[in-house]
Amino acid sequence: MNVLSLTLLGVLFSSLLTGLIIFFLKEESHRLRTWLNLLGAGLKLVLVVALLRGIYLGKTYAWSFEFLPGLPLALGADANSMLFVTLSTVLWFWTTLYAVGYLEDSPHRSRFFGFFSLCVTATTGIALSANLVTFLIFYELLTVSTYPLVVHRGTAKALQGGRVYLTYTLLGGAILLLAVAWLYSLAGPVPFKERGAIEGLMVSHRRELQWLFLLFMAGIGVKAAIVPLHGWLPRAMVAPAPVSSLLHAVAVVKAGAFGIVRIVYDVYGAENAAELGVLPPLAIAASVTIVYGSVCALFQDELKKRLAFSTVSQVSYIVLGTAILGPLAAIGGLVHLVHQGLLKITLFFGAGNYAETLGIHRVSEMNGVGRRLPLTTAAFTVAALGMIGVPPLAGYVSKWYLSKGAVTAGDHWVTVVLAASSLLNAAYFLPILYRAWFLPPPEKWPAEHSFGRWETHWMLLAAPLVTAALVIWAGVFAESAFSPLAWVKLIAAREYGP
Amino acid sequence: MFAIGFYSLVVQTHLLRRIMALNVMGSGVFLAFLALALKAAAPMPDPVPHAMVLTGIVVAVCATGLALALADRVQALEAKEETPAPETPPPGATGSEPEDVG
Amino acid sequence: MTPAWFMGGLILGPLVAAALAFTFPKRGRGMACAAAGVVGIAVTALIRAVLGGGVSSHRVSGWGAPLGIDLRADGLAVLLLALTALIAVAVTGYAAPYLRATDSPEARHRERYFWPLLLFLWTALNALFLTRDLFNLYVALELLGFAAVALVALEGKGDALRAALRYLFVSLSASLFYLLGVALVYGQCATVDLALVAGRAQPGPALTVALALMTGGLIAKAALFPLHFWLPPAHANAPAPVSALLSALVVKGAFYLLLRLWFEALPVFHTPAAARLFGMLGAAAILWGSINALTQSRLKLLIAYSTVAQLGYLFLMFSLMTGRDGGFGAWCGALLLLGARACAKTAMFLAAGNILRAAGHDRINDLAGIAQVLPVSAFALGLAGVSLVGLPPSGGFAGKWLLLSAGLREGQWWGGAVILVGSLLAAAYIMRVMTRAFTPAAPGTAVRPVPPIMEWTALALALVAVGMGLAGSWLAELLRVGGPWP
Amino acid sequence: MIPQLLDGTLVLVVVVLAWRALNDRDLFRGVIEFIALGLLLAMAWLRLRAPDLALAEAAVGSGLTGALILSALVRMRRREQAAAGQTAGGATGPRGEARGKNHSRMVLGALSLAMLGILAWAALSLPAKSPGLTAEALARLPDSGVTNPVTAVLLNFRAYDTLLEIGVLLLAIVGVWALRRGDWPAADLRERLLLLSLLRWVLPLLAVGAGYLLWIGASAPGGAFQGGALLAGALLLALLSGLGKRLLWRERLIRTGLTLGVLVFGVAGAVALGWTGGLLQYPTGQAGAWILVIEAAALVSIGLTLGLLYLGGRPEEK
Repeated sequence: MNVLSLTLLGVLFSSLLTGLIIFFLKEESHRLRTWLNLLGAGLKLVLVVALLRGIYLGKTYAWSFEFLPGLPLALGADANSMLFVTLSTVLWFWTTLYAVGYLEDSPHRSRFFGFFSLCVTATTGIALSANLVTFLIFYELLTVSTYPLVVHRGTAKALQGGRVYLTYTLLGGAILLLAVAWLYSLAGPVPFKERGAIEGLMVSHRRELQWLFLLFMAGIGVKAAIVPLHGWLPRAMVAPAPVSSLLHAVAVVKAGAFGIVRIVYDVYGAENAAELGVLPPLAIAASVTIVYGSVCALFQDELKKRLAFSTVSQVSYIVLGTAILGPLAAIGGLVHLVHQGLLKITLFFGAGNYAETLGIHRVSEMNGVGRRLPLTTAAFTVAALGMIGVPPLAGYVSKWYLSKGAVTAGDHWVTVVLAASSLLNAAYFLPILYRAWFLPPPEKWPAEHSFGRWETHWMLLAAPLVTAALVIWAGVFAESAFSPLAWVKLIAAREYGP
Repeated sequence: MFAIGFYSLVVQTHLLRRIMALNVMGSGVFLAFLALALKAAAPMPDPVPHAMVLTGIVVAVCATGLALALADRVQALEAKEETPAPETPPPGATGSEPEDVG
Repeated sequence: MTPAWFMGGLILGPLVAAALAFTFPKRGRGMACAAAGVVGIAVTALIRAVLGGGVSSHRVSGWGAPLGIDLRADGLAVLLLALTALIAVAVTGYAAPYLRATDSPEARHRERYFWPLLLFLWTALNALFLTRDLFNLYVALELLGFAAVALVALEGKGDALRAALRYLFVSLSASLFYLLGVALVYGQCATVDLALVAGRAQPGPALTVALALMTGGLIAKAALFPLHFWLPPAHANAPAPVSALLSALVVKGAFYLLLRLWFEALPVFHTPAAARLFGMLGAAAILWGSINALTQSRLKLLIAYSTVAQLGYLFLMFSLMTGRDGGFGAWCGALLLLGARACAKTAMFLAAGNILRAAGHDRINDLAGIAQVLPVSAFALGLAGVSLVGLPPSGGFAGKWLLLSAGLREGQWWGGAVILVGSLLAAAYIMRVMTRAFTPAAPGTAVRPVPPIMEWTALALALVAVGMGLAGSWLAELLRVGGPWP
Repeated sequence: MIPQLLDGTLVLVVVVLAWRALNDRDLFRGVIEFIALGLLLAMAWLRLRAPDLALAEAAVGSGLTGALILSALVRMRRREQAAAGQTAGGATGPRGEARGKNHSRMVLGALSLAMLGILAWAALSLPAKSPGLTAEALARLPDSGVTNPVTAVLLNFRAYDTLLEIGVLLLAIVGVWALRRGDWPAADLRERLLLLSLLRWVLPLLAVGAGYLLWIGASAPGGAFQGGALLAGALLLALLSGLGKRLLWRERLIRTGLTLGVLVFGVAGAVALGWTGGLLQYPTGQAGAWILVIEAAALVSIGLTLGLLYLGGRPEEK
């Protein structure tokens, strides 16, 4: 056990241990819990930065442990993992801050933050998994640790939402388990490797591999909310706002999308997958999801529900990018993994602020919120415009690479899908912005709280502002050396390079 | 005998009969052991099955004792359930008075 | 100190403690603690001996088979001994406050007799796991059965008594079936030692019938579908710590014996047809038990039916033991599953006992608010559920994984499908309970306090069940010692 | 010729009696037939050259078991009558067997017959002559400390079985005590002087007899179990006459007596472990003495246990 693998484990344990300690804290020890939370999040951030630096300097990080005979639990840090782990760590830090402010005075906070930490542990684990079995383990752990968060409020609606969530994800998990076990029986534990790890089976087990791909997509597609497996996501938005952020931007949906990326690039290998002919169906499913999600979003009055359907649609951009052969589309898909996270978390923070400060839950109640909560609404606006794909914001970068990639690959119909989706995005976001800024506010807000100096609690305000700033940075400085795009280009070059 | 015992065990409903049936089954098994012991060619029957049967007999009587005690409790309970709230405990049912617990 | 000392301690420790606990009824708990100490040391030492020096055997009275009786501690035996010790210790810790719930004559009576019976049960299990002699196993089985029945009856209520009587009838007739089988084996092989029988066995009518008789008896004791009918009432009506012991250990004792019979004494009979029969019964048990668990209205009955289902997984292993690695994967999987489920089941029954104590009932539909009153118990229930469903990193997952991959490797798709469906059904019934438990309580629900140790014991076992997955490799290494493969 | 004829008749009578005992319409007669069956079985054991077992069967299998069942029957009958008297309708009589049950009876009967056939098939396939373990047992007999091979098996070769078995005995009494309070005699028969004086003679005789059986068990049929059964008989007499009342009121004493067998056996096992390094492995040359001590303790426990099993429950507890 050397320093390198310790760093790797440290990334996991920084949140695992804090989570476990928090479980046993008394409900009243608010200050201690907050400090522990932030300490864990901060420590994780520091460790991830160290990890990034190490990889930049050419070090390899790996740790493994024989979990069962012939079945190693392996962690590692490759370019793909770093993309996801950095995203989730950064966003987690701000989500934690936001959650502390959001949940002030609500009951069962120790339970909440305990599971919150476990949830991010699982996400980091997914990111750092070096083989398929480890991925599966953390993937299921994520399911288990998010369920209590979804039902946290304990209302009948929350319980119902939680039940739907668990039904979908456990079914998906079972399918994934079957797929992993099947592949294991053919090829062992399947370490993640650029360009795939199943080269040897391509000829002998062609048919099996095709079936397996279907199983993998069905299993992981639940979390990635690919239509028709998306049903849980809109219902799970009954959870508190920080949880929604977590579900939509940091952890669950992202884990699904990341899983698909892993399967296509590092288990099958993009070229092998294309050779098996499994990518076009995936691209079609993703396109259907993109359009369907957007159309549904159009008809939601409840703000969080509209955002949820928007997620259904947006996450499939990542899947789409993965399903189209060629480096450009890959770049578009992967970079959207980061961009969608930044955008969506900002939107959910904004929605949470509206609900918490003014008691607004519906789009139709949002008239004039821009005057009451100008900073929040500004952040919300940036994110919404980014989603639509207005240059030079983050969403624009993703969409540009995607359509370029599609054209290069010869899939011209994809550009139509993208254009339609952008139009639909505009159709469901712009009215909100219009209401917020240009319509007069009502006499009285549904349930207004006052937080003194700022328009709302400072923790609730800081998080969306920072993430909105990141949205602008990721778009404007996309071509700089330290942007998500630069990193993604590196990954694509390895996958498709000579 | 094993077969008779088993048949009676599953057919009979009375608890005592079932307990006796178990004993008869047991005797059948012991008989088998002893018949085996006779097959030894040596000057005397094989002592090992004999010892086993002795053990078996003792275990059987223990089982009978336990089963009877349990059957008695169950029967007392059923008698009580069929008798709507007796004001005075029925004579002879000393083993199962309300104060007799456990 | 030789392994003989440890084996002696494992048997004589609880036996003498049981006798003393009966002689001095007020010292019952002390005796149990003393026995726990002796057994704890002996088991630890025995594990070390087995890991260090391989299988250790001992000839009781110095004669050795076939005339005498041999004891043998291999990986499988010490694993189960350790599991028994763990659960018995937990139950001891739990039972002390449980039995002193009220200061009534009933409670005092129960406390007087619980301890000796518990210690007898423990003796019987230890004896069962160590001995290599088929007839000695019969005596150990009877010891086990009597103790279990008496413990069920200790509850003293009508349902419990009736269930205990039914259990006793099943147990006794099953023992007689087994004993008749032993007689036939002796007649054919002139020995009742497992290893010697294996050497002298030739397929023929006598041994076939013998094995059928013994298997029939043991299946009834292990409550494999369709001979499971006695289990749910007995387990659901017994006092909580007793239910835990029965569900976690007693039925597993019979299963252990089946393993010894089929894989060590008479492996010649482990034909594909027999394997398939067991597999089918196992699969039926999984589905039947799970579906029944789903429809129960009482928590303890639900857990009991879930035990029926879990036993099915163990028997599924019989049909998967044909692999290239000699079935080691499936073997490990089933035993890991056994261990994890035993801990999970104990945790669940103990948590159910807490709920029963606090709320005065265990109707699933009226569990609202339990998570607020008994957060630790609810948490234990949830964690145990995680292991039961087989979500990672629990021991349940590790076991399920091994079974599943063994099934897929052998091309036994239906086995894999049943395992998956079974775990989804398990998820469904666990979710049903958890959803109720997390519903906020209606105002004005009165609850009785539960001593913290009762809650934490349940949680500790649930944590062991979950954590067992991480020790999978170590356990596999242990299981490899003296197992029935090259 | 005549012995074969006798054996044949015995087998026939045993089978018929077994059927009658379990299926007689009158339960009481069934129990009596059951006891008779036990006695006949004892004879059968004698014919099978198992005198140790014949003794045990007559005393334990037939006598004690019969007494147990009979007293349970009487108790249940009385309770049924009491209940019937109270409900004034006799609703508690034996429930009429439904017609539909005949069907399942047939199936089960066929099943049992099939089982019989299979068992017979298996039994016939066994080797006609099997050496068993006689040769081994006899070869080791000189080292076992006793000359009766059955006792040697019980207390030396397979002493571990017997240890557990004594455990079963104790467990049985614990279980029964846990279940119910016994019908401990309250009546004092001191008035009946004649009976009393008779008992004063008989009881010591029985106790001596038990001791004798134990002693002789080393070399001839007999031993702790047979002796224990005799002791149990003595105890029962004492209890029923009220003589044993004072003795039995001392609960601690009874409990100690009941556990004596397990304790001495267990401690002996442990001491042997320390002495020779083997569980229950007696030091060379001293086996006879060890066995005698263990058997003596077991005798007390067996006698007490069997006797108290008859009472079917625990005494008054403080």
